[in-house]
Amino acid sequence: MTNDIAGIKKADVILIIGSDTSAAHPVIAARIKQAVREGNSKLIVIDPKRIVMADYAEIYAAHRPGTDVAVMNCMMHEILKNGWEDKEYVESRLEGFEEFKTEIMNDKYSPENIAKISGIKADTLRAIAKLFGQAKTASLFYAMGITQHTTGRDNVWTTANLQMICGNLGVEGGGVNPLRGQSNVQGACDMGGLPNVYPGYQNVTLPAIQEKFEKAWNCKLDNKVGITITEMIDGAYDGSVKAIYVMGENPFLSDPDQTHVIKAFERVDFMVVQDMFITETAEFADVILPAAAYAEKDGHFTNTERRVQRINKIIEPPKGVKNDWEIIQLIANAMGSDWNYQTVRDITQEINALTPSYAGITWERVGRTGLQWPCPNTEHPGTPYLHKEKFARGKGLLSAKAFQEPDELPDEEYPLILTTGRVLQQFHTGTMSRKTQGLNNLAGPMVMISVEDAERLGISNSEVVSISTRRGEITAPAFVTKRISTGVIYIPFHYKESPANRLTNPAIDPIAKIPEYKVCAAKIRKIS
Amino acid sequence: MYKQIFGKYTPKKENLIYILHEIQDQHPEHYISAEAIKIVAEYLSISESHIQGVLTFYTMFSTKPRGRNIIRLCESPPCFLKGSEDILRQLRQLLEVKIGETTADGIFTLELCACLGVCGNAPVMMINEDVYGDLTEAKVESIIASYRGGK
Amino acid sequence: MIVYLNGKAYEASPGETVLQVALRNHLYIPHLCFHEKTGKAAKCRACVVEVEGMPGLKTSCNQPVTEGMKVTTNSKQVLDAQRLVVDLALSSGRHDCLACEQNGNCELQDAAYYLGITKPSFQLYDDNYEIDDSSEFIVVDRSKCISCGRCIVGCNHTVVNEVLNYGNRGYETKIVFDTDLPMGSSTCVQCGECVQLCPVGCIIDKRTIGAGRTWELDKVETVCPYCGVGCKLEVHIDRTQDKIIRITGVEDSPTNNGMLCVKGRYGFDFVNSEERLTSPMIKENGKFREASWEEAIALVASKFTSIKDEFGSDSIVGLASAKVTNEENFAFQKFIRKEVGTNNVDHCARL
Amino acid sequence: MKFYRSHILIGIDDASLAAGVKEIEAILRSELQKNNLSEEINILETGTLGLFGTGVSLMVYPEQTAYVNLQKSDIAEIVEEHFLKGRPVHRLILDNTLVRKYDFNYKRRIVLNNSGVIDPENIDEYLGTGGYEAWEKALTSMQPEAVLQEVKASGLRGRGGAGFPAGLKWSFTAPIKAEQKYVVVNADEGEPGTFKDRLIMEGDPHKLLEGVMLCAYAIGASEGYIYIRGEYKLCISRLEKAIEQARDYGILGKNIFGSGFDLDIFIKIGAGAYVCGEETALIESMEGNRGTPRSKPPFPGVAGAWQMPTVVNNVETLANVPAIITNGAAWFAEHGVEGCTGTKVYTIMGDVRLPGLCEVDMGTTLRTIIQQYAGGMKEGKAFKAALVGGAAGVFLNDQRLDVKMDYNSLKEYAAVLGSGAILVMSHSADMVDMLWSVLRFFRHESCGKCIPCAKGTQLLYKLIDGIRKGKGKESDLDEMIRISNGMLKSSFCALGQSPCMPINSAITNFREDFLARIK
Repeated sequence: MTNDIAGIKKADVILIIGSDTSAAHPVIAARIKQAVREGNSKLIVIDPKRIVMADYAEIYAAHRPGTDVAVMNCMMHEILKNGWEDKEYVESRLEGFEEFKTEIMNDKYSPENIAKISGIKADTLRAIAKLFGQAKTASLFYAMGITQHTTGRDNVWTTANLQMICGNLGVEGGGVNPLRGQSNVQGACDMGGLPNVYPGYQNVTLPAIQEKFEKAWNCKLDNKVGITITEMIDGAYDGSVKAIYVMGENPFLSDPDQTHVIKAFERVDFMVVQDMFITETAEFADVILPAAAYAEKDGHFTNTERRVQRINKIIEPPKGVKNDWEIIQLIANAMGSDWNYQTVRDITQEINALTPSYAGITWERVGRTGLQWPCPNTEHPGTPYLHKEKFARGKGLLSAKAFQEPDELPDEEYPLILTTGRVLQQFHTGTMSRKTQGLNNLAGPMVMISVEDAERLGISNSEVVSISTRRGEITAPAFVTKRISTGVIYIPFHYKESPANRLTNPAIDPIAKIPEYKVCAAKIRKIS
Repeated sequence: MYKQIFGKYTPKKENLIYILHEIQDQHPEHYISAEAIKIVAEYLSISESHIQGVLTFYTMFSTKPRGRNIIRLCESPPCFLKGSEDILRQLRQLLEVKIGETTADGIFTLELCACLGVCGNAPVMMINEDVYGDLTEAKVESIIASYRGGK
Repeated sequence: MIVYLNGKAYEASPGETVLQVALRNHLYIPHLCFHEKTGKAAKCRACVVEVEGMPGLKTSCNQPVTEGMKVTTNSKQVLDAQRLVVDLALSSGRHDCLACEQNGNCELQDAAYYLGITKPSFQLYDDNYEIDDSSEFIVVDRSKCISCGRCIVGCNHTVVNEVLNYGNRGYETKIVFDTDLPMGSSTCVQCGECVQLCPVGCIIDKRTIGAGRTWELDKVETVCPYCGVGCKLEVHIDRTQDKIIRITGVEDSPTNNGMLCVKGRYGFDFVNSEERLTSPMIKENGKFREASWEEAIALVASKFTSIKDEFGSDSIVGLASAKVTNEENFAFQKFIRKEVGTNNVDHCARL
Repeated sequence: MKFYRSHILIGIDDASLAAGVKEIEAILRSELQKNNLSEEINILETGTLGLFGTGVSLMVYPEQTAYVNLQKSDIAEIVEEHFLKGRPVHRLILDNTLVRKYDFNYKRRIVLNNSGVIDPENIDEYLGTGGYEAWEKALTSMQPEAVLQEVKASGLRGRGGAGFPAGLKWSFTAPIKAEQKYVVVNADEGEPGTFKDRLIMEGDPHKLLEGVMLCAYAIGASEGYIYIRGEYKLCISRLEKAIEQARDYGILGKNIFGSGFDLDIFIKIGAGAYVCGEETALIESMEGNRGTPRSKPPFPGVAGAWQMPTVVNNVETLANVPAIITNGAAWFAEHGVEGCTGTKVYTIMGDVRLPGLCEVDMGTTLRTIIQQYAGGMKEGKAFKAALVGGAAGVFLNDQRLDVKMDYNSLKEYAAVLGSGAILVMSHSADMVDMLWSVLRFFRHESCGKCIPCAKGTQLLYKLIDGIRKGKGKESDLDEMIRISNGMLKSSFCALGQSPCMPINSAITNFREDFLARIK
């Protein structure tokens, strides 16, 4: 998030696009609902599902999955047409506006034309643009509904375009606010758990950076960008990847096209999984190393608003279990290295020393409420929202993105659009949440289908049906509801007994390498 | 029915009590059903529990089906002084119901209420929208008979 | 500014209430409905005090302080009025502390203790009561409800799920879910905000019933392991068994203000799960067997080394984790970059 | 204007409608027609005639003959005998001696001067009596401040029960700058035994509207709301008509009388809750919520309806305002007594010969009201007690008959004027039963918001019920006094504070009734 949670109430208008907020981020949802009910903010929800947040919205619109760029470009088309953009902001803080405007003002983005593409009525598109464009401050929230597309990067860029022309970046209550899906996904990114950057987003290809780390770690480092998770699976599949070391992840359920993943795991020479449980992925491992749970260790998580918060050891881990960092150190030293971390604090110190944005976030300073990065020194109070005076790169760059259809569209054989996501009561691949029986009682596998489609196919509520795509087939009970658009079905991906990712399309965004979980062609049939 | 009622009132919470009055008046069983609550909640963008709270706060509303005619006998001190207890006894006998119940034939529901503001004519009861004052046992009998006769 | 409580001067700032100043200075005034988050409702009336120059008694929870204000919290008149309120609350509920989950953590009990009420003077409650245990994680015992309204404010204004409200009125007032449905059939999402706000034993966690007395539990703060919002938790632990008993939200956390969701509050079984791995496992002939740490680490190190030597560093890949700490992720990518010698590190941020 | 030999006033109110007045009126018209008297005898529908317990009644002017308890079969006889032959039908006439005694006090009436005289559904009749002159005068020749000062100078106090000076209340709101201010009329008349506001609204709805207008002008409000209890169907329909007519005449709307002042008035209806008579609970109810009181401060004058500055006044209070503006504060202050100016409308019921209403000067004694305006005690009944001020009032015994009825004098006896309800009881009434009825009422009407009231009213009812059933102890009496006094100190709003007065007065003044049940 460019902005902070506390600032949500400062927005006059809040747009949620591609986030089932109350299911996946319930406490942020509560903040948004507070802002709406207290009369501070008006809410716009754009989502193919009539998510709970739509009940709080001034305007709700269901768009066809995968048409986000089209919808937002249309909003900007209307905003520019009516002069609702923040002219002073555009003038002083952005560049590339003229070119951008020429593209966006193209008639193909008119409400009438986009109505045909997105399925949202032209008048509704106009109303959304008006409400959003005329707001003094508007914030935008999204989650995987924006990113998990072959056009994920274009989608993200377009949200930034929208917020930039409206002057909503770098102001309290505004912002582009992606909601991070896991407790420390932000921290994993910040700490360089990415193939192209060291901790603090320091590029692996920059010589000065490479030198800094080589000096600190006393070794030679590679300056070539590594491969992403989807490429790793492909590499294992085609034999270029020989060994996989997995720490606390369950790609078996989280990666697209499960059949492909299974084959990849089977083909790899050596696989190590470090986890609390024998997960579905761990079943394929050659060695499993038992790791401690969050409650059994000290350290820090970084949340979606970039707030670094302390986690404390609450209970002793079971006998025989070690902290992840201890295990890593053991392996490193067994490979002949000389790691010598005595406590986790030693690592924190190293992070402070090597990560400029974390430099001031020392163990002592984090305290009970945490600190938000960037926090460049030990006097710095942290940063509630980014881009206040200027953008990281100086001027904000506008770059219009053309609408592109998703990789796989429905056809005669697979006439429905399948989209996936989360439910409130379960989490990710269920490694944690499914151990609590009560949560399983509340939410089991399902496929959400519209009343119209269910009637057409003769499917009744709770009836177990078969769902298939070009990748595979699963079964799940049908949940017949008015909350989903006709022609769209939705399956949560938490369940190994009905694994949605056996169905999803592994096509990825060419740059962000993110798979298109939110759109693929599917069909449903009765079993009996 | 809802369409016609909603047509008269903007979807603002302040119109809730009006809308509930109309729905209840138009319902043959003079009550607000759970289904009605759902529909009104959606129209006014308020929660069902808000409506439930309002509904059960005010005595004129009912969440249970009632008879075709609602008898509301005043039990406040002026009517009590003038013998409302005797009238109540007689109504219970005539109708063979307890307070809050509906007669087997569905014609009457017997309720008690607070002051109706017609105390000069105590004891008083209201049947639907009509007020009957200076009640005596004989008068009550003939009033009940007239409703039974199809009024 | 200076205000005087029972003749003693205290520093106070404008906007504060008498109750806030008193509590900040460890001067107890009985209160049942006030909560920092749900606000100054002035409903329970247990916090009445005398304010010089004002007629009658004033509720301290919504009485703003003024310069030089003189407040008495312990006169006979004040204590009598407080005692009547608390006595009435006790008399109208089934407050059997011995069997109550909230024993030792009950604001009604605190008030009664302070006022020296040993048993209720009257019996107003009906013996016919029903406990609503229809919900998966929460139990509602309305015979203990004191109508403070904190759960309702929390449900409607904090988490804004808009499920709870008052139904009926007067003595018959009770909390209702939606259209007075059993909690388990209502639209409640079991975030547990009401549990956290309930001052008595009316709305409680189902799974902790009988699991441990509040004074026997240690409390430690940490961060929720689920989504990326980073809600601060307070974990209540039974040290004798190293077991998590319950989880509550941290009220003064800027991320969640005490709010949690059903997973964060109730989904902690995995920590103490029987299925936890407690020994390294090595696969032999397609089957896992337990192994010592020494053996497992040696095997991993030698395999990585030999593959690196034979196929080059780039043939090894590592998946860091969105569920472990910054420090552990730092260590992991350092391992892949330094010891393996590749940038082939990623995690499931995109998935 | 056409000249009629006689005018027949027909009182249309809830009670007469219940007795079939409409049918009787139709018969009367056809009988007059039949006898070719339509051109000579005028029929006027009006509000209540002030005669209660008398079914359908007619008043014939100029001779002031009151026919009561009329049946359909009586009409032909009245028309033939009285109007054709000039011989009143004695068997149907209200006791003449009573009528003479039962002076309507028309000369000094302020709020009810038109009730029972004009057709409330016809704005022209109101205009004909000088109606809306005050409104025109204010808008065309007075600054808002001057209107406020006049009301302040008149000494008018709120007639809802508490007696707070109206002008003072307005002066809190008038200077506040806000995008919207409201006048709200408290017409949620729920105090048992009180129906004065109903009579004002049924009999002279335009007078209330004019009062709202003057208040709105004085404080700078552009919207007025009348919150009426849902049971008052006739009031609602008459006020709706009156508002419609006022809009049609340009008396309400935009730029009224070219003054640039805008005002509209709307009706809100309740659904059965006594507590909504409390002004903040009323506002909650108006907003579509449960009618529970709000924490004060902020007072409604600062943040009321929809959090905007709001003046809430009782019907009778506002109905006094037009006369104050027309005739001046000094004229108004000639009525009543020092500190309590003007008149007061009382509703008198119970064991009196003529239950009904009267409007008399503040400070008139209870004895005078009962003797002169209610026809005295019923035959064979002797005065035992009067419950003055409704359920939230005080049980007075015969020692207090000469108490002056005004806010200040009653205070000396720890009593209140309240809403002006007087329930007169003879020796057949038992104070245990009466207090039981009062406490049952409070238990039923407590909103449940605060502990002392919600639980306390239940406890008090249980105690009195025990005594009534012969299971009580003498110490219960002290307990009831202790608990109700505690509730007085700690309850959220006036409702929880109310049981204290009836309990204390009943137990103190009529202890023997209680002891008789306990023995």
